[in-house]
Amino acid sequence: MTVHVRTLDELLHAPLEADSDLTTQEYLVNMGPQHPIAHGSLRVVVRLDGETVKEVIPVPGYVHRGVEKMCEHLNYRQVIPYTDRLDYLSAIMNNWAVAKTVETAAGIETNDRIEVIRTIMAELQRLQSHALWWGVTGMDLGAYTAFLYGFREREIIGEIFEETIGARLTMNYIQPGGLMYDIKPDFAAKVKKLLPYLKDCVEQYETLLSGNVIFQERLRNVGIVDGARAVALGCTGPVVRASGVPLDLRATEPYGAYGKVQFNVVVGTVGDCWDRYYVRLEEMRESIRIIEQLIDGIPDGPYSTIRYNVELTLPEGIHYGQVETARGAFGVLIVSDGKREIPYRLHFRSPNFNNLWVVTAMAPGWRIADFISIQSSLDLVIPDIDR
Amino acid sequence: MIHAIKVAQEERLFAGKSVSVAVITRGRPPGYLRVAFSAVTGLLRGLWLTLGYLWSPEAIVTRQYPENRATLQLTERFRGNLRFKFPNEKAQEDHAAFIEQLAHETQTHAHVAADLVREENETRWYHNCTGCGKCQEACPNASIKVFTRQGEILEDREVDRFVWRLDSCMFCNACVQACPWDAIEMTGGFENAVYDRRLLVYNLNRLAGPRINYIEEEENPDVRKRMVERRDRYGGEVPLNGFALPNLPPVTTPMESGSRAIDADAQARLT
Amino acid sequence: MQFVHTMAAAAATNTTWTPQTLADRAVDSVPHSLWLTAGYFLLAVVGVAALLSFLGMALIYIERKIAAHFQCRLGPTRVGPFGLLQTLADTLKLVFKEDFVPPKADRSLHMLAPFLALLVPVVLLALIPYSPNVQVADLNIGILFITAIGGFGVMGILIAGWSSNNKWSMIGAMRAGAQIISYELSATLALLVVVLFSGTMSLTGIVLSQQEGWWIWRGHAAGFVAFLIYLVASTADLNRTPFDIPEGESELTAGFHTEYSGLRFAFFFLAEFINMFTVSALTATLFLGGWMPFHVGDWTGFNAAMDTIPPGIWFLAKTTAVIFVIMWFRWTFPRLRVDQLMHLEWKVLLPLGFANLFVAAVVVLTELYPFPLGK
Amino acid sequence: MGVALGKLPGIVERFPGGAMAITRLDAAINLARSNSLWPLMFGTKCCAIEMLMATGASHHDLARFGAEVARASVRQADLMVIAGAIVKKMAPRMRLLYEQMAEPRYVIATGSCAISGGPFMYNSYTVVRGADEVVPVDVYVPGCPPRPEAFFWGLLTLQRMIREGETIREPGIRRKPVMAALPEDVSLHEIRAEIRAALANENVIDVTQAANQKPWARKVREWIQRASLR
Amino acid sequence: MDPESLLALVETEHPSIRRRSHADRPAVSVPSGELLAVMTTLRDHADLRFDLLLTLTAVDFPGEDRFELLYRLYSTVHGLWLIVSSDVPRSRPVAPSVSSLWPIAEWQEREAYDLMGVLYDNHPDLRRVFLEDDWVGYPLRKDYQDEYMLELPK
Repeated sequence: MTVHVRTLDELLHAPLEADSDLTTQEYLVNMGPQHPIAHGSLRVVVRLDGETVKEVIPVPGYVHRGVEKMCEHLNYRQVIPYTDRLDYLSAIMNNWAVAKTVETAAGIETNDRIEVIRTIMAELQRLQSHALWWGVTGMDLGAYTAFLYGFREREIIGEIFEETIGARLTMNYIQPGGLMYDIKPDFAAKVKKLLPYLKDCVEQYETLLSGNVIFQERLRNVGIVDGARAVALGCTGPVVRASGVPLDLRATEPYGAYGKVQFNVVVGTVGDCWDRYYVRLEEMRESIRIIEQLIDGIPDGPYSTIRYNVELTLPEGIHYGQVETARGAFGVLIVSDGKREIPYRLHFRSPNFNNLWVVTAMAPGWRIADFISIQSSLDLVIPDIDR
Repeated sequence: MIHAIKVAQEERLFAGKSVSVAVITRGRPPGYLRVAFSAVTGLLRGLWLTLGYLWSPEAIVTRQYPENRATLQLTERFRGNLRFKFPNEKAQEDHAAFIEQLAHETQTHAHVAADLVREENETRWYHNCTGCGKCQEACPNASIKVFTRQGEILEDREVDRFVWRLDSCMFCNACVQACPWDAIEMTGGFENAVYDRRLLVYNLNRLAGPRINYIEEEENPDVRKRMVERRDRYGGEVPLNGFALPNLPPVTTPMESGSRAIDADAQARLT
Repeated sequence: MQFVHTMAAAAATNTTWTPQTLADRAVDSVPHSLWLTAGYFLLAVVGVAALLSFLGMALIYIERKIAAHFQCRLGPTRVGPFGLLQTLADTLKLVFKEDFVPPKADRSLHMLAPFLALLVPVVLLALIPYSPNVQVADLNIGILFITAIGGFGVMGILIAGWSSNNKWSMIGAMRAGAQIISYELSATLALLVVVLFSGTMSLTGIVLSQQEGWWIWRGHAAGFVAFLIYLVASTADLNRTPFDIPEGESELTAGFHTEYSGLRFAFFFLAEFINMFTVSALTATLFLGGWMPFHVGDWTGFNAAMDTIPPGIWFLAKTTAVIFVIMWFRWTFPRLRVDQLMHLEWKVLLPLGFANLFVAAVVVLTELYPFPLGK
Repeated sequence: MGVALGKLPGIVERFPGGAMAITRLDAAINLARSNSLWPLMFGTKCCAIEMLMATGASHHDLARFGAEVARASVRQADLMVIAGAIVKKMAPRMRLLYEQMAEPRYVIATGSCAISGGPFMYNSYTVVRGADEVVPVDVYVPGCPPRPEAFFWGLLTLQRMIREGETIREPGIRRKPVMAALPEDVSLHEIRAEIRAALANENVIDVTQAANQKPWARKVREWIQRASLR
Repeated sequence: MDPESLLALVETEHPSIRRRSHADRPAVSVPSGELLAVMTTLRDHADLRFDLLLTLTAVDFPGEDRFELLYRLYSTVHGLWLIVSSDVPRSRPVAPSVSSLWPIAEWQEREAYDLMGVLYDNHPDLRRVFLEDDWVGYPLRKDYQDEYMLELPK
């Protein structure tokens, strides 16, 4: 039995189909690694016939840093800052995934205060991430002003993070057994002041882009994927929810304070780019709703149940924990040998890596411009794909 | 909105659970005229929104950085720069009047006088660090290297040089959290741009010596003076002195005066 | 410049002249010395170049500031007072930047294309009546000339895209070709409506025909619809958002000018903005009464007050208003897809344009026109 | 160099007062260049959000410096902001982008990853330890990621270098100041004269030569050659 | 369905599997020869319907000369969890591809091949995903050597 291993060159230098009737030929173009739609450095080789996309070959790996290998040399606390640098727009939620895994495995208890603060922070980050995504989608489709409005809201939410956490992007906030800092006394008041503003912003987003006929035409019925296929392609998060599958870990396996609050899992019906767009807008409203329910009654208690310098050793075995980030299920799989305080093997289940490949099913048959809509509707963060 | 968007709440059985979902549905496509009408109104509403921002200068949120340097306040927790805590520093800073007087007496500018005072007053640089190395252990990527030495008075080891690599620091705050002595802190300084990256590796401590309380317990000023030794920002085992830290080219002409001799031993310790 | 002024004076006095009289007058009006002629020519070239670059830089500065204020920010502030010298710095930098021709590009065409792109809007500038006495050439076939030359503008882009030997440039150029040629049709149909109303193809004639009221409202619905069609079609001709698919950044990196750097890129940049000025000036001339002041029927006092404002200012104000609208579009709307662009042209604008032309013809035939404004 | 600049100094300096004119021209050109730095849209990682997007956003507004004209095309960009980790797979591509930029081109490395490999300096099998192994870097802006303000400071630092740096007499020879600014809380005595002396020799760089000495330059040449042979 | 009855159900379908200890969720160990058959059952059985392959990865045990392949399955129909593990020898790391069952496995397996060097039989497009094709070695293996890599000083 031999297994044939291919190379990219082999794939790209396969003969291109020439239409015999007309003197046209298909051609390959590289979208990336340096291309505005790459949103970082993802290379997508697109086989085109005129303007029509025939085939899409994503070639990730231009920011593959080997984090999983590095984590085999780091203890569990030191792993957390590295999760910031995967999906940096969901840094707090990624931290939470590691913290949750370690807490469950090592049997560390947390208290209500910690869980409520974690939930509020995670939802704020989801809002921030979606605002940023909204802006970037606008920019991808040519509406540059939308980009700046999205970033304005990101910055305003970011001020709260800066005040509480002291970082703007790479948070390293949620620690095993608690938080890095307690919240400031005026935290709740500031967040409460922010929420009506954010609601107003979502309405503005509706006016500026959702209500725009050009924007709607760019997204509607483009890149349809049905629920079963999306699940089989490993999609999670808004991508799979837009196809009508209410797969949301916050609701199906409640963690943190999600069990205590009322919120809806937003699902679409068609599974096109428009649904993916609108699911995120609705999720912003749901996030605001979740924060509204929690912000008034943050319980008292310590912000960390264990000391920082305590050694964390996990029992032998496989430990897995996952959270719902802004882009889907982020999971941490730790294989521990039970002896050392570093993992034997650590694997990140990244939502973006699994969401990426759905483009190969969505894009063929559409134009280059639709490929742009499709890729921005997936909301990919490239370092999370590559890890 | 051209096609009506409806968001309806319902309960749905999913993964063996009842999940409350908000389903986004769209209405039937309306007729041609209605589409044309709502397309035009949609475009106009967008234009109206942006025009509103154009006419309202109060909506401008720009903070003009280099112009607002004097008033720029970062939050107290902001992680922009690692620095030593110098408990005596504040008291020394308050001696502005003294400095002014000194400047007047020595006929120099105030900042020269301030430098003179700083040179003289080593008490300003007394620190909390014991050189225990917890921060070094906590650092995920070895951005901190604490060199210790045998103390003059103390039997324990005390900090000699606290080398921090700003060029590789990831500002995760682990060192500050791990420090049992509250000796280091993250501050909001961010104006660290350089032309040569070797300038980003430097000593955080200004004095090699024991923790502040050991020095201040000592009554005899001569002994006090002997307990500590000056350390420069770029003196010692930092790359400017001819060392190669991992992946950091050494300066071809190493500093000669005012710095300690380079020993191969120290180089080995670093790499 | 004297040459230009004489031409303008000639244009004002005599509106029916042929290229022959043009040449005669040109020869008459300058001293009969070859050196002096060359000197004047050089002076004119330098003057026009300075004027054009000033115009381009001013427009770029305005665009940057307006965009910034749309987006809740300040725009250039640090170079000169209010950042006024920002575009000057940009220009100087671009002039002294390395001028690069890709090794496998068609060298001569690659170097020629930016000049071709700039040529068309500059030629069209000569036709515009800025003020009663300021116009370089008032051709009696002005509208025809505009459509003929305007269609030529796409050549620069096509050549640029083809000669760069870059796939993105090529796609961009092809898109631009398809787009500009399609939208020229609608633009022309809109122009024809004005020609029908005013009964002349001379631009000065068209301005003078709007003495009673501007075509945008005096032409009934037809005039207004033609104005809208012309605005949309000319925005498309300019390759500006929402029709900027030839250089759509997120799709084609920089479209047809991907491989251009330094001065040649600056020429494309300049061409875009001069083109925008030309198109806006034409819109103002054809639909908004050119340099005519704003009059309202019987309000003699108001009308007299309006007359005190010089016609040049009126012209500039109207042009600026149109430029603002085009910029406003850009900073609000997303970009269309290439097939939607074609759909808009061939299935919406073109039928509308034809219908509109028909309506205009009916209006003219049944002498619903002209009706005095305000009565 | 730019249009008609190659031989300009040689010609002008023959005339009386020519040298002065060239010096003035130099100052004007450098002023223009320093105030018109159009960045290349090139970011690999987290820093890209802060450096290229947040700085351009309304709260910080890169446009104030005239640098909001972010170009997607390499040819039209002046400034390459290396924001994020450079891995071995990306390094040749980044090198290629650098070589495709038109002169004069400037490089800012922002964030720990781009300066030294940062968080991924040890135990990572792909990360290049410092963008300066690939392209010559003019200014380093440390942080992880740096604040947008820190990037502005870096930009001001670069502007200072450009104003003092290059002349049209010797295009490509760049003089870097030794210190960008005196670090806070540090007296002049500590930034010793020796540092200045030690670095002064190294801070005059022939950009083109320095570029060719980088380890990845050869690899890129081979790579391009291989690609063009196909 | 509780974990016990889930495991019992899988065991009755495929007696060759063994239950696996040291795992946070119900886990079974499958001989690599039967992996595809077991996976087909897990996906298609009306009471199981594991339709989401959350993670697919491999763990290197050089001391025991084996790679452990880990599949983590989730059923969006019944809300069930299952970990499937399978050992392949390190000297001949060939495993059947499950990409015919879950399309996403195509890329997850490519990742495992790229970083760990596990070869998947009947894979439609087995090639490196992150690293370049001329990369030597499989970096996530415990014995991977790289002359450029620096060890973290401790």
